[in-house]
Amino acid sequence: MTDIPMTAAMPSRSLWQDAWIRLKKNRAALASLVILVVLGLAGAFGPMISPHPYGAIYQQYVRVPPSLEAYPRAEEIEPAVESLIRRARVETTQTDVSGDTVTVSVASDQPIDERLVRYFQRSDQFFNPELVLADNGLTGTLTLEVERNYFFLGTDNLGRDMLSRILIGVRISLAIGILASTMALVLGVAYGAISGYLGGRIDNVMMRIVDILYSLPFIFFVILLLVFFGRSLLIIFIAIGATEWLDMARIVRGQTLSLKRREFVQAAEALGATRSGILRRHIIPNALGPVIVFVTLLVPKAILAESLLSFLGLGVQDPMTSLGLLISEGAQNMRGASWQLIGPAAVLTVILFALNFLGDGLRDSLDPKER
Amino acid sequence: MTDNTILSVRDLRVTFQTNDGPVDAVKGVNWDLKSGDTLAIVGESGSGKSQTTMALMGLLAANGAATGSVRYRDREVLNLSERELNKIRGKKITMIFQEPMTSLDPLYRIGDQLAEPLRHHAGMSRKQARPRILELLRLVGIPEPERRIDSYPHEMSGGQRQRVMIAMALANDPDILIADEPTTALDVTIQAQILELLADLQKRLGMAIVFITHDLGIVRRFADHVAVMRRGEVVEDGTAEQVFTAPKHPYTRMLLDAEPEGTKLPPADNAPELLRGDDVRVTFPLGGGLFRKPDYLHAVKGISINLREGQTIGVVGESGSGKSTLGRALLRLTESHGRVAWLGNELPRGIDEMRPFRHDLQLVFQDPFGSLSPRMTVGQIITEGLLIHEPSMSRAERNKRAGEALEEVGLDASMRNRYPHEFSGGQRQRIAIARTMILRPRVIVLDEPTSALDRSVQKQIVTLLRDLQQKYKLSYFFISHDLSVVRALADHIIVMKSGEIVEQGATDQVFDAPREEYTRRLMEAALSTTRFRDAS
Amino acid sequence: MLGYTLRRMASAVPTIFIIVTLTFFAIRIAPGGPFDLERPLDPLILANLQKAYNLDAPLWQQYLMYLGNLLQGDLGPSFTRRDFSVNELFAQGLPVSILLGGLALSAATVLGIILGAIAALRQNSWLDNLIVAIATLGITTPNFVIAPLLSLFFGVILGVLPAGGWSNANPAYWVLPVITLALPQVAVIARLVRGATVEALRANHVRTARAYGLPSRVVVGVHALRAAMLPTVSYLGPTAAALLTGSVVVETVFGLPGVGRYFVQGALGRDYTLVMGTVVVIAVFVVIFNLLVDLAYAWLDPRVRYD
Amino acid sequence: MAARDLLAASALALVLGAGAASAEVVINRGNDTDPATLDPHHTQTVSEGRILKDLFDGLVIQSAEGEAVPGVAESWDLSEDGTVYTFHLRDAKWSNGDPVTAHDFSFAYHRIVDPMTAAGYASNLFAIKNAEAIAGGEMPVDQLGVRAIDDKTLEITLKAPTPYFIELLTHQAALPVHQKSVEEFGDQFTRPENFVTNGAYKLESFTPNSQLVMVKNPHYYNADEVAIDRVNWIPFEDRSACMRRFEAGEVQICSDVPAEQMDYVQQNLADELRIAPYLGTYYLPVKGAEGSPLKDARVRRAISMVIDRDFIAESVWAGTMLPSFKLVPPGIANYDGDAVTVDYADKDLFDREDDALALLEEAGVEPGSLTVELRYNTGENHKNTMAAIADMLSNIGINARLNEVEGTTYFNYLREGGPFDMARAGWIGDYNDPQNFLMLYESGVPFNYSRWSNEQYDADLDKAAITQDLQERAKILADAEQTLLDEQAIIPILAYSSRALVSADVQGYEDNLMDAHATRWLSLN
Repeated sequence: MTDIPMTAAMPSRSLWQDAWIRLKKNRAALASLVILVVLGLAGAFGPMISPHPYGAIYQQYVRVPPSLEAYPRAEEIEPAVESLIRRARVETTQTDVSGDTVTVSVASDQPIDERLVRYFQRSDQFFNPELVLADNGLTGTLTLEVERNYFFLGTDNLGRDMLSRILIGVRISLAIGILASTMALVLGVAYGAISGYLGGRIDNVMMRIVDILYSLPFIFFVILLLVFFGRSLLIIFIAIGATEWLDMARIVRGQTLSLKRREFVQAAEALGATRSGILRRHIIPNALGPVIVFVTLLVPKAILAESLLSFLGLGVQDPMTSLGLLISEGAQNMRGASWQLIGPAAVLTVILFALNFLGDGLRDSLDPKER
Repeated sequence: MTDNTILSVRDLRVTFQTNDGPVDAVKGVNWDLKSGDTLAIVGESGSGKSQTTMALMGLLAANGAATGSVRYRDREVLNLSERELNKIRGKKITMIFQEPMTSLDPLYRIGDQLAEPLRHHAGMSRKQARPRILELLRLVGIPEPERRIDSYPHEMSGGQRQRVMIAMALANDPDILIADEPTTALDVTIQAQILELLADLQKRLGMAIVFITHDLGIVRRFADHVAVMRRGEVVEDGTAEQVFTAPKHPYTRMLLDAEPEGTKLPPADNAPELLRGDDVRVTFPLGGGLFRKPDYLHAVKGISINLREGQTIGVVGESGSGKSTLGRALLRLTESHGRVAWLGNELPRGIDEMRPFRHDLQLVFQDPFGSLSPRMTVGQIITEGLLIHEPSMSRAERNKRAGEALEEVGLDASMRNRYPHEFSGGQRQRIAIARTMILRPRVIVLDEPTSALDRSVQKQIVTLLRDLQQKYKLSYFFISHDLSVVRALADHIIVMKSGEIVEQGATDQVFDAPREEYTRRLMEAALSTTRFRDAS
Repeated sequence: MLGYTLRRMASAVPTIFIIVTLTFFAIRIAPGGPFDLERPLDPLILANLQKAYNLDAPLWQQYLMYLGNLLQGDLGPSFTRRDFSVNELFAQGLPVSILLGGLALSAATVLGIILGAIAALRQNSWLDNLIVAIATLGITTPNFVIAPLLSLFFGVILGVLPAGGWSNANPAYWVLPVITLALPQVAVIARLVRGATVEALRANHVRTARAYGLPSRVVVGVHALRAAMLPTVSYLGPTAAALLTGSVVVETVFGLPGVGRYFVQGALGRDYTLVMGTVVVIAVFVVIFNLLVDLAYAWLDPRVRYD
Repeated sequence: MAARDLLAASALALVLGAGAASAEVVINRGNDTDPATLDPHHTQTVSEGRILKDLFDGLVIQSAEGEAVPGVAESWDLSEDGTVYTFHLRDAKWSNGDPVTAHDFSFAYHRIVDPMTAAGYASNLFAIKNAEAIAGGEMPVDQLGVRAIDDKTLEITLKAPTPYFIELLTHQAALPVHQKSVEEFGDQFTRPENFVTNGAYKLESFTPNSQLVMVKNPHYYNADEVAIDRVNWIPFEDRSACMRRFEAGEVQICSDVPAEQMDYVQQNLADELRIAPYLGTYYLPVKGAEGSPLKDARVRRAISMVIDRDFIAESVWAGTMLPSFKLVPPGIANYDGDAVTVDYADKDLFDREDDALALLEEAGVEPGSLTVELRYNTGENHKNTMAAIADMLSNIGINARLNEVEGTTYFNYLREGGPFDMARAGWIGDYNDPQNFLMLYESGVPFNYSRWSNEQYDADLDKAAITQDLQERAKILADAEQTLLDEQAIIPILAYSSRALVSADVQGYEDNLMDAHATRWLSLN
């Protein structure tokens, strides 16, 4: 359109390098990329280094709100000690809390069972209990240390740390997004390219199959798969991937139809290239631009599709979780424990925002007209 | 500035912000346009000739900015607000573009599009505008305007669309018409008609014309002044007389000399016959469907040809005459009827069976921008044929051959890691030629290989093709509408019209003594635009 | 055009036939049947029930019977809603779904086009960024979060709209469901229109229009937007088919008598006929809307011909 | 502006609508789900029962307190041997004015056991003589032990003395149908225009997934005491949706409250929240493959010991369930629950863990060597319950794997006798008698998911079935439950509570074990 002179000094760059340079100038897209990488790493390694395993149940901390302060709170220590002591069927005569150490004087009419320390050993609130008994065994002194637990994003209905669950949810959701998209990518690109390139009757039949699959609702398909094969992550990947490839196939076919009329494809035909060679070397690489953009849209679609499954109770298997599952559980709890919704919803929104901006950025940077 | 100067450009600079930093497309250009005059701005692609006018029309791309001064009748028009600019453009200054195919909105009838400038500048209603539109269509020579006014752009030919564009430009009796390469995309005979129309309209309506073209030749007939641009600067300007008769700048001289020269001798009588076509016919189904009989387009209607070693057959004719289809049919790249024989044996029809023959039978396309895959490096593009035909060849060997092939076509072997978009049109056509040459073919079908190129580049490509032919005893099947190039390359000419051969013979014979009316018209049109020296 | 329409309809018949066949056998393979409730039935009674519903006949016989009924427009009795035939369920539910979906679609289209056009014209301005951000939020927030939030905010906290429920006569009940349905579509359409408009604004014919001094509103409104409508129309086809056939989430959260829930209720309850009915209805909608899209496309773009 | 006008207009319409209807008293009642059918002989669920008991009066009905009280039958006599009931009907009318006669009941009971009807709850009337054989197609329908002696007298002969028979009759399966309209309209007789009912209300309209509207039946024998003129039953598959509409004042009664929201409800709607013991048990059937340690009662016992039912009831179910160690829920009639003992129930959890470890050692199960799969169906809190149990099992070195299965598949699988380690199940009593719970583990019963079979147990149940003396019978049944719990083929965890939101405007809503709250007992302030 414009005839900007081509200077001989222009450095040699591939289309992708060019795209990368343009992408780097798009601050929103670059920031999105950074966020995604950081979240991806957090999802991959976060659950390993988090102090709370994602499946661990803290019975004393069911539905505690998010806090930067450690649990138990100072005022909760004494009641907690007393309730445990009561369970051990002894009496307290005096409780002293100093910093992280608690000293309790206990008494009973029967000899005190030394096993009482187990109540504290197993507690999430205390550790290192030591019991010194008087000679008659009827009184004693118990020293405890307070275990400090941080739940920055609160806990769920079983007392599991929301942060750890969100991290594992990020891992699963991103994995579903990426794997399902990869599957859609591979299947859709191959199918669409073959259908478009071969054309004619074959194209007709192949596209009719796509039409048919299109009319079979997604939920039905997933329910059937889950019913047949049972619930597993793999099936969810496959189910989502298998439904998302249809759009991809259509897009790639459309691209292929126009590409195969391009002269470079005819040039390859004139060279005697085989069909597969033309598909591999010419059609697919040139259709990749819109495909990549579509993939960045597919990832959020897959993540949201999984969340719909979770809403219907068809999502991943506990104690694993996904962002969609956390959100749908959170949505049920939003009146009483809003943090259960806000945390995962915020993370999902950030991810999807980042993917959207990245997709837009990629589209713009791959668009030759943007030069 | 004299009284009758209506447009005056002073120190106009246009800069684009790109990823490689600012690029100066126009570097301080000055010229004047006098009322009723024709100014031709001439230059090759990238010389900045278009951007000059885009700047004054406020049509620069978003990343472009213009500085300097453009005065229209004592009024500064550069960088006016949209609203102010709209009082001038379309009314006082109008413009027609190179691409008549895309410059009209495909979604609206041409009558509606023509009505728009009338409604917005002259305040006419749709109804009032209609007689004026019919008048305009008649003025630009559209037949049956009452019917055509309701046509959609895609229902018209390129020439007609360009006429509609001109009608639109004339709608409000402008002072100035800017014509940006108005004929480049058109057939040679249509080109001549459009140029005549413009000259005629100028005479009748008395407007000034700024004519932008890469082809110095075609402005000769009606330009009063010429400005020659190169790399964003005006290297020479003056009256047409001065520029054409006494060019001062070497670049101008080069442009004027860019005509391909020389003739080709026919091959020896005993040269073996390579490719032979007997009664070749090609038909395409048009439309049709589940319950409807398809119509057929007979693109090639029974043509027989015979190509000998070292021979170049030139095929000329207007677009749609079937010359490209014939070329493809001969290479079995499109389905055809009739016999095509290679060294006396009929060529197979299947894709796989045909593959071994592709080694010897090659094709070079018209559009060097479209025929190279944008996602492959030059090296990959060139060596693709080797990959197919000599799969056992080592990577290193292929690399070496690629380098050799590039050097053969006059490119640096080190360029093979680059991508096509980094090359100019001429370079890309060289790459396309290298791609075919690497297989050492014996026959090459050249489908308008030079028509998208600048004049000076055309000449280089013609020279290259000629050199290669001599070196490897190649045979060419050369398809072109550009008669000067055909004359320089071919020893035998076929003139095609509507899928049939209307005339054929030795080059000189066809050129010097055309028998058919159609051939003569083709010649005249070509001569009127390109062979200015003979005409003057 | 009529001939074209008829041909298209005719060619949809085999598609629907295959869909029906696939679904019929697929759901029959799934374990469990329509009478497997949490409280198991006496085997004896189960046998009686299966007999009453012909479920004890060989599968191919049931299939032929179903096809025969289908040809007469009879979708059969519902297994899980035994007081109704599937036809009746759709006759009751479809108008509601179509009303809601239609309103949502219209609202989303109008709003999406306006927002998209504004964003495209003010490309890269703060307004553009804001619209894009809102659109992104609209796409990314699952409707099972939006729906209860809207209900809570407008229905419970502000009390200006019903928190749920349905009335054919009172539009107040329609507002929140329509917003929930429309929101993600507004977002998608706005983005589509923005992208297509940005693209169209660079087209040569738009440059022509500008070169002829036409005011921006004409350049954008007449030339760019019409071109931008094309991808939007393509998108609207399948979307309309999906929206007009109801949404499980929205219907569950707001308690609407649409048909969107039947699919999930049918599939989970193994209500064979209800599932089949839903599939048929959805397939018919998809076929119709694909046809409408093609007709609209040809109307918008005269280059497209009916063949 | 326009949008606000629209809102104002519709708000106005709402007010006007309410104003126009102010003459009649309307109540909006949330229900768990839509009825699958209104044909009493095809209904199976609790939510259908709620609606049907508003539409029909049986011989015996449930009072506001959930007790069986005379309905259409004014009184009844029982023969000496406890097998023949004679019911004396009052003057009652159908909603079309026809008298309700003993023939209607006789017709209904013949219809429900008819194999052609294929009624899901026909088994509920198997206590009647020959009912089971008729339903099985082994005997003609007219052999049923039900006979209308005259218009006002109905005689029912039982297979054997059934002390809970009167309780049985409160179930919707025992409701009458209007013979003429059933015969005239066939399967269309439940259409609003055809539906003839004899209860406090008659059907006006039924829109699936939206609402079922019933209006007062002017012919009802007790019509004067029915305070509410119109009932809109609204299905809520999403219980949070009911809660929102309750808070918005659009619904006066929610039949259920989401456990997840209990914190919020207890803080904000404490006065409207009704939690009451309910006739239901939440339990884990244990099966295990052949040769699995789960086949060892000691292992099952150990597992039961370490489940902290308090935590599950209090935290997972937010106090809406009660911890339980027994199959038969507390408060049930005709029973002595205290006679059944679970020796570890009162021990501290840590002691129980010690005992459990000892039991496992005795059974030769090394810590970490046993992995069990916990199977459960998709549904509200099952997942959290099972996750918590898995965590508890890890305390004694048993690994637990969760396996959530879609509902229909799940129940089909259990019914078909598919292999599993441990699953979850819930049972809501159809009638107020321990037999209704204990029969779950009888040999050859489809509900017996564990496929557990014990001669002593079966013998006890058989013996109880023919024992007329209620105390004696209670003892036998308690013995049976003791056997079951000693063997621990079942691990009961929780006893159900009913939970509801009831607006302060509603009068006459009495919490009861049967969760029976017919609209006729209610009134609005």
